Amino acid sequence: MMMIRIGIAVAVAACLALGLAVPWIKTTVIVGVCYALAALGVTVLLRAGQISFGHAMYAIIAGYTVGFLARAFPQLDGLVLIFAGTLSSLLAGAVIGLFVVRYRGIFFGMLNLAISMVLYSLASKLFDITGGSDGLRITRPALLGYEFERAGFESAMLVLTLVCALVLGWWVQRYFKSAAGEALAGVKTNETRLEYLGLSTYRILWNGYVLSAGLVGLSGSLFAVVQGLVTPELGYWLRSGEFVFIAILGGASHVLGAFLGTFVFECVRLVAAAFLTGVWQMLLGITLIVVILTAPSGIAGLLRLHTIRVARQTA
Amino acid sequence: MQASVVRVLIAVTAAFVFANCADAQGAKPVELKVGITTFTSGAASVFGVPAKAAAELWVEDFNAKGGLNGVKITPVFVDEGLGGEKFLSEYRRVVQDQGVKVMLASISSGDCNVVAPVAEDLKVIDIMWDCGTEKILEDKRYQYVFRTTSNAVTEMVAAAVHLLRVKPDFKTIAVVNQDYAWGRDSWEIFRNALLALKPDTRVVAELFPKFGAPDFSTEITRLQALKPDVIVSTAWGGDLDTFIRQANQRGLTKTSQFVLPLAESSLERLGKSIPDGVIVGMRGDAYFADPDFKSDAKIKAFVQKFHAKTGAYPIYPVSHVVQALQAVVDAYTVAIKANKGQWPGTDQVADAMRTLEFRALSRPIKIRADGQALQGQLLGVTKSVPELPFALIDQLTLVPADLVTTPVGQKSPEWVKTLKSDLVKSDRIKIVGTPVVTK
Amino acid sequence: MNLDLLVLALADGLSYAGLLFLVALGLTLIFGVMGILNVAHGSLYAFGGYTAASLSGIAIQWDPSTVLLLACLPAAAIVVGVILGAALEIGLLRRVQRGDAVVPLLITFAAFMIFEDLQKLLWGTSPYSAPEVVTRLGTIDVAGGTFNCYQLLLIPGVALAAYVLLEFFLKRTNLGKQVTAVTHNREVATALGINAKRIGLVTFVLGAVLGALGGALAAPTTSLLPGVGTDTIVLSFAVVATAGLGQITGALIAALLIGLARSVAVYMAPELEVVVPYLIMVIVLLVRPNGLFAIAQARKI
Amino acid sequence: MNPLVRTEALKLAFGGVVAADGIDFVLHEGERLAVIGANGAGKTTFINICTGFLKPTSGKVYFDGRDVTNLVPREIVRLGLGRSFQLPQLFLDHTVRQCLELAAAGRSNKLGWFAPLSAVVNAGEVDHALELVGMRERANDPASTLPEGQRKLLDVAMALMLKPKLLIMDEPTSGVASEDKHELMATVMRALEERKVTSWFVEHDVDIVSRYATRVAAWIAGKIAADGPPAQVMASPQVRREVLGIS
Repeated sequence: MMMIRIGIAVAVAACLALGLAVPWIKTTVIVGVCYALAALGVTVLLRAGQISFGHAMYAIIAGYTVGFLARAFPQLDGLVLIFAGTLSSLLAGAVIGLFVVRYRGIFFGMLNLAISMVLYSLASKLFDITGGSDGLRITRPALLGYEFERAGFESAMLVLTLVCALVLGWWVQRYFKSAAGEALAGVKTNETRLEYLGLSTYRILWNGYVLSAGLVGLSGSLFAVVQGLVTPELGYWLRSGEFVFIAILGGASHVLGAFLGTFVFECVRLVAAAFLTGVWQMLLGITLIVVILTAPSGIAGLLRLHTIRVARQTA
Repeated sequence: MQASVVRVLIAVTAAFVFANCADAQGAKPVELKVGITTFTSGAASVFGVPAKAAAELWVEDFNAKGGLNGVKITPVFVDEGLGGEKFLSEYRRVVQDQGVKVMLASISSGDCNVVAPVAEDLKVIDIMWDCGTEKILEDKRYQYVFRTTSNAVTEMVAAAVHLLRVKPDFKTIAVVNQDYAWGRDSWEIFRNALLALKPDTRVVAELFPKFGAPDFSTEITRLQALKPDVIVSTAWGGDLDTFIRQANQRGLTKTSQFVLPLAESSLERLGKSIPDGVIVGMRGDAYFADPDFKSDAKIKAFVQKFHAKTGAYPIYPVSHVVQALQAVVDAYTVAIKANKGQWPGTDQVADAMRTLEFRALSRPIKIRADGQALQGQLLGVTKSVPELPFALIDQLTLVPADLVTTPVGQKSPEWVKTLKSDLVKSDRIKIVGTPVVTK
Repeated sequence: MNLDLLVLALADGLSYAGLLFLVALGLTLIFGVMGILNVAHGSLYAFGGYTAASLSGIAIQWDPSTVLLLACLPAAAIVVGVILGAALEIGLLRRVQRGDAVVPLLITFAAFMIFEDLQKLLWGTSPYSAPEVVTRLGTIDVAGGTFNCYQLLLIPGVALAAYVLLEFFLKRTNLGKQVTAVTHNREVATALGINAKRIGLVTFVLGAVLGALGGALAAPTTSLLPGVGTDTIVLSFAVVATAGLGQITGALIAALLIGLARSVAVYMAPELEVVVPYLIMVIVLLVRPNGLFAIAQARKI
Repeated sequence: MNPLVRTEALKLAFGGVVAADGIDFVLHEGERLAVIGANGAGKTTFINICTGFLKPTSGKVYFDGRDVTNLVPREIVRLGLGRSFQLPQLFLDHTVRQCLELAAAGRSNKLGWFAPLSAVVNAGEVDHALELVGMRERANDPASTLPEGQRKLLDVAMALMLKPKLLIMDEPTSGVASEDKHELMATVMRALEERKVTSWFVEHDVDIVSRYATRVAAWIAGKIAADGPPAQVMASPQVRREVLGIS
């Protein structure tokens, strides 16, 4: 456990240091952490054995909420926008969850995909409301009342994003180990037993679904505010696919999986962008296949950040 | 755990906080890095890939001739196809990490929108080398943002004017545009201009099939039922190819007059799939077979080299990127002169840009105080010739930019509505040279 | 909307539905037999289209007959389907355990990413097309509109023929009956001496050829661009899910439903055109969780 | 004695097969019912109906005096029913201890989001259950590593964590080596005794039935053919012929 804590401390410090030292990396780090938060949302469902190919919809729901609010009330604080965006995705997750949680496996994944495609299509099509494919611009809001220049704003957002990631990562890991979280993992292995323990698999999974929607939503809100822009692309199914990709790559046995997965994902992408332009998708595809065939429990599994081992140590 | 994290954070943050270096001025650099954002993937790579080839060709040529006072230009390409946030971080990386002083960005209006405020913050010269949206420079005065080509207003008003010159007595019109910002905005301008110039025009259908639509059958059927006199489309790339091909196959091009202001970029791919007599144009006034420059050695050589390198004739994005590069070196030359031979700082180059007059692959272009260039528009009709496997543009007409561009300080939506019908009869709008083929 | 317009809308929808059905047919066949949802199916569509365009481009230099030009299309589909289908099945899908539906889903997603870039490496990013054959087949007038014979007659014809042939294959031929047996119960079929591995390969290749055929038939009327596969897979999944996974006749009806609804939407509510297929799917699944034509299966404990 | 389970004219038919054919049945508190019958006679189907997993075509089911015909399993479980399965239903990714902890958490039906699972359940209670089924040593092993016999025991132990009034066990000794069967049943029965739980188990082994049951019901083709004290039912010629296969 100590190792993990030191590792986290070093990683957060490195993100912060790198971001503050090399200005162009700042947004890259923020965007990376946003990806990790969204992948964490997908990881929650992965623990229940479910894969959603449409979760990016919560990023655009949150993103457009931020966009609309910022347009209607330009004086709103950035933190209020982020909070409102996340809240909207939680609400949407609660409603959509009522329907999709009835499904499992391919249908669960694809029904999410279909709903996300409806939202994506509407966001691109309703030009007069959403600005079409160019999306909505969000002018730089104040943070806690402070009006920042670009550099200061980005530094503040970097700190905010890292704090969000730390707090949520810590809390979601607690959730994984809590009664609700362990029951969620039970959805993957044995729904019948859960029912015969007097528990509602529907409610357990719905809870997990709302949480995952909220995480992706927070990621989308942060993303929209830091980029100053929200486009339909944010909710395209390939984006959802990337979240799934990271979640699988990282593994679901520990919260850190999502963050490590994002790190590797971004590295592959950077390497591909620098040396193998035009084939980065291919590289990602090959990585995914290698991971599935050789390390099905992902990086977290390889590092043995495992439920049982941790349990054994603490027992 | 929290305590240890916080301690490390504070220590490292403190260690890394430092001030930014000021923009150096005076010393001649080893090289001038010019960032060029272009689509090398995605649908718009039909523009991006030829433009990139052209930029490489032009820079190679320029460096071979000694560069800018001995300073060679190094192009740094960024793929717009990466999409939103990746594109923006790449843009910032090349500016903040690789020390690029001038950015040529970009093809997509959406990308131009995103990077303009960033460029202003980063104090880097941002040249909108291809995107057409007039809103950026009208909504806000920028110090470092310029456009070296015509904008959407110039292009659309010119197209409307030209349509009225070629076919003055039509009644009904329909539009089929791609469903994204360009498709919507360009139609908005075209329609308002047309209604101002010819108020009795009736718009019978406004169709916006999705961007990248694989099939236009339904739209074509609907147009067949409506039988509009004129069908206009500002679509481009694969979408335009598909639309024209299907419309031609189903005889729609025979019953309605097509107006395709961007079709120059599709002609070579379309081959014989586009009939004669379609009104086509390009964004700008640079056409590889322009009779005015038949004997211009520089342009001729470029066209030949480009054809040898890519196997295709230059299309308008090619001239756009060359224009932007030419503007950069001319602005630097002016600024160096003004700086008494010393290498200029970014602000001095920006000042030079603001009043620049330059010439690339066509007629002279002038940059206005708001950073917008005035470039005339060429339009004509398709005509197939035996010498080439694709259609040429015949009866080229040049519409001067100042006639059809919103004046500095005015907003286009209002200005377009004030257009008067006598604009169409202006004697400054002229047919260029003699018709391409004389037989 | 008057009757004439409705006829026109139906005529448009028919051709669209035909292509949609061919792709969906391959997808649903593979799912029915192997329990795999092939995300790379869209790439097969794209490869089929590009190959057909290239092949037609080569053929056209010899000034071939219309029949030969037409033959380029299925030929391209067979080449692509056999090579890529077999490579996917033997190279990847056999290596993962069966039973879990999610792992093959991810594997084919990875394959899809690889194919996307491979396609760009092979054909670049310029639009490809093969329009000659459409021009050769001429036009036909229906209810005041002019249609291509190719789109109005040939594509729906081929789609219908594919449906009839597939039904015949599955119900009347020996190999087809084995495929059906594996669909119903893999264990029992294996116990009866059917080589389920071979059947899997046959099915996958057949499904891949159908997907590629969809692309090949689209090549003469559309412009192929990077990304065509992406939209195709999502759309054909919508058809398959609406029908019920593994339902062949259901897919035919669902493709018609979605194709016609889409073209009617272009007339009535163009804003909804793109959303219509997904809306239909979501609504159907909300009412009938396993699709319109699926047969519910009891859970065992 | 209080009737714990009661069914009225319970009928279930799928397709042409009648799996439960108008069954009137009462189970009283304190009874230890053994159900015998050939495969496909309807034993498990009857359990599935009584526990809400299957809905009957017609008829009524009462549990502890309440009509539960239209309730789902978890609602009936919450009324005081526990069930173990022929194929043990465990959380294979969890440890033995976690399985029991989840069961204990299930009883309270309050799934916290923050406190660790082990902290919200009574550790002594879990320890006791582990002790009872003799799996102290294996508490932190994944359930997937257990041999079949221990899986069966864990399955039963999880059901018992709910502190049910009635425990239904579907073939608790199937798949267990015959020399271990008695030990397993002894362990289970000890636990049931200790907690005063009424039990109902499906069993094929005549020895076990005679030794542990206070009542036997013999199932034949969707009907209860004989019901009464073990000696009496086992002596019935029809049961001997059609269920036990002794002529």
